[in-house]
Amino acid sequence: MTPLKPIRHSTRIALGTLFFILFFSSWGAVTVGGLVPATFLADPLQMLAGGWSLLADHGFLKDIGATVWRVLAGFALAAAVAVPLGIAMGAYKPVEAFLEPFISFARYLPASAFIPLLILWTGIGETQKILVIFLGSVFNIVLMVAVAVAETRRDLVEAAYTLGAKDGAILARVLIPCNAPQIAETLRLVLGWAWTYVIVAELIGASSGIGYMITNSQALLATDQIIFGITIIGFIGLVSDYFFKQFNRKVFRWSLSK
Amino acid sequence: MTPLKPIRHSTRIALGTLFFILFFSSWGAVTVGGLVPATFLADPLQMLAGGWSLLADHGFLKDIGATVWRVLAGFALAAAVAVPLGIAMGAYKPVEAFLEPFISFARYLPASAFIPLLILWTGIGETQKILVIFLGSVFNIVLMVAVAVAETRRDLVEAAYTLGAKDGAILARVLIPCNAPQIAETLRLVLGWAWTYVIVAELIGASSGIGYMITNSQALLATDQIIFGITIIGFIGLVSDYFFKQFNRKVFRWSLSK
Amino acid sequence: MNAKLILQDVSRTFEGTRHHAPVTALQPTSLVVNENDFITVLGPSGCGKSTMLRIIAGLDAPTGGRVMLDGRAVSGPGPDRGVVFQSYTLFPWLTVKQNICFGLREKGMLQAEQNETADRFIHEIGLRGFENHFPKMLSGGMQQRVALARALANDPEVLLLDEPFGALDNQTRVLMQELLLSVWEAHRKTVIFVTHDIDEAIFMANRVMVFSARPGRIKKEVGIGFGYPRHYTLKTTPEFSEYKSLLTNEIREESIKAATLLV
Amino acid sequence: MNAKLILQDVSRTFEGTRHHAPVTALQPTSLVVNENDFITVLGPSGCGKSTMLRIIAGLDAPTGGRVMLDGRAVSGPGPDRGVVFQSYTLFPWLTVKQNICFGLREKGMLQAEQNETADRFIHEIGLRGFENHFPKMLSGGMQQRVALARALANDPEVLLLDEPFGALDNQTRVLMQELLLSVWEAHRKTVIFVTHDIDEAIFMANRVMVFSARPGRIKKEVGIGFGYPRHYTLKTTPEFSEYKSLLTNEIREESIKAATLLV
Amino acid sequence: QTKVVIGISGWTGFAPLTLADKAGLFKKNGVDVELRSIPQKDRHLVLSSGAAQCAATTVETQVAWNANGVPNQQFLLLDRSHGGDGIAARPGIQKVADLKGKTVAVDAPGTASFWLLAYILKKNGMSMADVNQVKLSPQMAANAFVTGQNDAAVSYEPYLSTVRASKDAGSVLVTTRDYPVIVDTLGCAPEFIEKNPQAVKAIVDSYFDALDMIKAQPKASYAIMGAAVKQTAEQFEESAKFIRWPTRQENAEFFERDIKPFMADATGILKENNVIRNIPASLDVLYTTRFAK
Ligand SMILES: Nc1ncnc2c1ncn2[C@@H]1O[C@H](COP(=O)(O)OP(=O)(O)OP(=O)(O)O)[C@@H](O)[C@H]1O
Ligand SMILES: Nc1ncnc2c1ncn2[C@@H]1O[C@H](COP(=O)(O)OP(=O)(O)OP(=O)(O)O)[C@@H](O)[C@H]1O
Ligand SMILES: [Mg+2]
Ligand SMILES: [Mg+2]
Repeated sequence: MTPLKPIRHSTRIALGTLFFILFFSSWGAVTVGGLVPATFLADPLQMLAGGWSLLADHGFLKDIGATVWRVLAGFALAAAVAVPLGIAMGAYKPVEAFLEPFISFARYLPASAFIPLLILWTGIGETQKILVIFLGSVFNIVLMVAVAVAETRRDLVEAAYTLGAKDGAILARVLIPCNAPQIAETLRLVLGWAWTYVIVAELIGASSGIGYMITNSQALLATDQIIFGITIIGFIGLVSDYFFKQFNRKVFRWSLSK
Repeated sequence: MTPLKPIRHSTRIALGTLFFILFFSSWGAVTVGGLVPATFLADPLQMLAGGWSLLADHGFLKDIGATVWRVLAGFALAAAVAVPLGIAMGAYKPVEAFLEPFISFARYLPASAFIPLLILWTGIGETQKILVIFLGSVFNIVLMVAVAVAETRRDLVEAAYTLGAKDGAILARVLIPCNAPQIAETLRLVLGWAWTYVIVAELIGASSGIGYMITNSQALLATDQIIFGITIIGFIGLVSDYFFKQFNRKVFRWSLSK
Repeated sequence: MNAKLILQDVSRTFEGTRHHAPVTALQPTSLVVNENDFITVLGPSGCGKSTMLRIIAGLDAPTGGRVMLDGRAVSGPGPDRGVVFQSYTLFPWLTVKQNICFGLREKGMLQAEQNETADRFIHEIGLRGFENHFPKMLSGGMQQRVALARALANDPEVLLLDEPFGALDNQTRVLMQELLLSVWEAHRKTVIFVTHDIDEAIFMANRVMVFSARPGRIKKEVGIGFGYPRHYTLKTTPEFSEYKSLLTNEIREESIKAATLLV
Repeated sequence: MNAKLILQDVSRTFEGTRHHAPVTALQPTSLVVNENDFITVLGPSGCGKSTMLRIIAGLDAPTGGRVMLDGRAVSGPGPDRGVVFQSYTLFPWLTVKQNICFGLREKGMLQAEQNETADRFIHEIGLRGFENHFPKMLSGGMQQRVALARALANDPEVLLLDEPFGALDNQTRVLMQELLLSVWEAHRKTVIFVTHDIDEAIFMANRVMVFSARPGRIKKEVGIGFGYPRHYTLKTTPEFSEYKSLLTNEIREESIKAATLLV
Repeated sequence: QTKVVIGISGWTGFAPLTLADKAGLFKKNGVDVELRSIPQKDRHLVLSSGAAQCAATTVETQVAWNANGVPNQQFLLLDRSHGGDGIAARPGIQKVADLKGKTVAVDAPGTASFWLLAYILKKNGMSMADVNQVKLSPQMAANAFVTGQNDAAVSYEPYLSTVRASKDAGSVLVTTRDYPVIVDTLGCAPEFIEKNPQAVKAIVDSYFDALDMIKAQPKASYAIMGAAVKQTAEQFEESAKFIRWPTRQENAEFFERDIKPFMADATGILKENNVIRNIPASLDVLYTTRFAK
């Protein structure tokens, strides 16, 4: 094969489909034949049946709704706090000097380890779950936004000054619009991670949500439902990412390459 | 304040220190005074005392060692699988077409939700914990490496061809060395995330590790020990990141800006 | 002839860092720029041309001496000195028209008046029909035309251009020179124009300043005796060749000096 | 005079995509390049000069016609045609010396011989003492000198240069032209050199090819009557001005045509 | 109506509370109860946060919570485990002493499983340090054991029955039939009891109403209680065999006579195992006899 040589679109699709066919047929081969017992790994049809029963009989849609709501609420809260803070840090060096060492450190604190403390502080209601997402996202957003703003092209800033802009206008008319696409990309990336935190938050003390369902299925050794739950989270993550990307493309057309 | 205006190094340090002074003194103020009871939030001195007792009396160093080992093992495994796969995907479009749709999807599967399945499949030994780190890291590394390789400067590849390089040499003498710094950066980034997965892995079925200690401390409502554990993870993350960064700087001197 | 802009012993030394010794970019330099002057500045790479221009623009502060504009000392950037940079500095998130209006809005001009002014300049630089294009959709030459219009729309006292055509191909560059000259003749601004191109320096200027290699200073001034307007065929006249031969020798000497300085 | 390289009705049309109609970059073009020719190619932006060069290099395939080198049809890139690109294409992870050895190692040359060859070329381009520098540590002009050495070290039949000095400042460019000419005189390679700069085209070539605006084809060939070696003062002679005036008019016409084609 | 949140788990012994809730008995007695399922190891955190006012758990856990700064005053005996909790072990392990040096899956300190293991080891002259602990919740411990992991597992019904069902994996070594030390009580925050004695009384009454209902309509009651833990009435009845729900009489006796010495015994073992840092000054504040009459 020649490195970097493009292939036709149809070959692409065929190969991608082939993977899934191979994947499902080998999964089916080891499970349906009974090579691997169902308590270890459900077969694909079982998974679909289990998923259907979850949706039809156990109100799984409500769980999905609860999970989505938690992620969006926690993420929106994190964005609302982190974006202005990140812009302030990126634009004003004293603010950066003040906060940066702490936030660089705080970013490595695992949100999941905060769960006991969060339960102590806020109970096991929605607040606790939302705060797990919040803690897992906020520091990363602050730092990434701050880096983007701090690296704004100096020549654009200087051009604005020579056109008569004052300090306030530099912030509002240059730094913010210039970095808006990158801030939106940062948010998209972090939203992708948030889907993985929510499960941890729901493993404890939840009475709804996909993570709650997974914990329940675990008790029953229902590998079909566990796999279905994981798959659903994957799909939601993929879909939300897709729409976020489309949104960014629409809104920030000017920043795309020709 | 003037946007983007640099400040002196000494001011930087002073402001950064000021934050920590304010942080600890307000933490102390609310806790030592008894405004917030110790069961909610230990005071800073308690935290240090609790940490000391963990280290001195409860063999916490062994826990730290266990956690570090798990992260490094899971991460090394992920890197060993993902880097060659990512390079193959980036360089050869048919490989990319075959694997990309699945891996893009798999990346959104939350590693923590796999814990019940992993326990079923591999038990609750080290393998399970290492696999949580592995699953949390491997797909991201593959994709990021593949993107880096696929975006190799075409003019360098063409230059190599005009110098007589054949397809194999393009891979070995251009694509790999050219992207080595970015691959190393990807690994550094993903290692940073791995520190946050390990705690989740240790919440269940562990008999050592920082996450295990945090669960144990919970019964005692020992917020001092919980906070100490979280802080230690943060520090280890920070320190490992620092050394990784230094390593990359040393090895890839050619890629730094002048 | 009125003195518009005066440089009195302006010098600039960049502080050393841990890895680098201090760099003197500009030796004390004095210059009197008259109203309507079109001054071009020629010199080898790294000789301090951009540094001087940035000090005049107020984007950098001199370590010695001062810059006077219309008798007042310059203390920072302002709309009275329009700048066109070598790098493309249109705001990528604004359309052509919005870019031209940027400074007008800062002045507090009414929207209607802004539009009218912008339209006038868009017409002048021949970009009718591109009002609502984003910079990414324009070629390099078109972007620099808009940058020129944006600077001129602010009606500055002095126009400072730092190799504005440096990144354009030769043919586009020649067309842009003619455009700039025609605009200059219409508005009669005072212009300081930095370039590497000897042909360009002669073709545009009434006075050419030649810089010495680093640390820079004005080594020679050459008055150009051609009147305006100028036609491109001027470049192949013997008089032009004479200026060129003179400046080529001056510059060559400095370039070789600079090349040996380079690491 | 032996025909080294022959282009027979070479043409190139880029397939259309969803958003773009097909683009004819090169109309059927024929050209015979003799041994030791130094051909420069002049033309407005987008007229297909790079496309033609890439086809000769084997980096792109023609949609019609064929390229013959020493009687054999060209089917892909190879070490018999050295290329220097406008963009800096030194391998940033290799030192100057390692870059020059890249092709030699591909040939299977012994390490000692590689070193010796590399040292010879490093000397020739005047970069003694920079053997172990990484490209990032070099100026643009120095990088292009190394790129030239890297191409020459492979001892190619033909040297293809696509605006190699386009990103350099004017003075450095002039020095590089003289360097290239001296190297060419020493090695007597066959050279095809694409440029935007009319002075450069005349100063270097024994034959200048002028391309028409897109879709490109060779519109005019001008033989340059100066002998080699040439001295830089040649550029200010009346004969030079005459060539320049002729080519300026040719190019200007095409440039204006091209500018109206541009969006 | 007073609103009160009670933290419980799916443990069969707590099922009458579920029944009282589903059958509207709380409402009838004038108290608005919300039952929330919270893992035992996290339940005190929730109490401490104020998100729940009351919690059901084992007596020694009540002691640990109080000693660790989460006051909870017990007033109602819920159930005694009668073989409902136990330790499953591999075929080679014949007696408790054989556990020495083995790997045992057990829940975190502050849970009934941990307590049971600590207690049994102590009574057999060993301590927790003599086994390798692997932290798993009772259900996961049982599942892991069945799939061949660990040498022993501390669990409870219905998960213990999964072990009984798979004979190859091992058998149940000891249960609370041998060591009847798993006793569940319900408690509330002292201030809550102080301010809302009516509500507490209503909870107690509802609980006994539920026991009466089980006696009167066993099938219907088992169905309701089973549904809450995704079991059929039959399955539930099966697991209910391993526990005892006390009468009003037994309840009164427990609080008058048994609870204090039991707690005193527990404090020692808890302290030895670092589940509590200090022995409570007085055990009297840990319970009240005024409702168990
Ligand atoms: N911010 C800075 N810090 C340190 N040194 C600087 C800085 N800016 C410029 N210099 C140095 O000052 C000297 C003059 O730079 P300047 O950009 O003015 O040269 P120039 O004449 O514009 O060159 P060119 O033709 O390449 O644009 C150079 O040696 C440069 O390295
Ligand atoms: N890969 C491609 N796909 C589609 N169109 C292309 C491609 N490469 C070049 N073109 C088009 O072919 C035409 C000729 O391009 P080419 O790069 O050969 O021009 P050029 O003469 O080298 O221009 P310049 O002087 O700007 O380098 C241009 O219109 C260009 O847009
Ligand atoms: Mg400059
Ligand atoms: Mg080209």
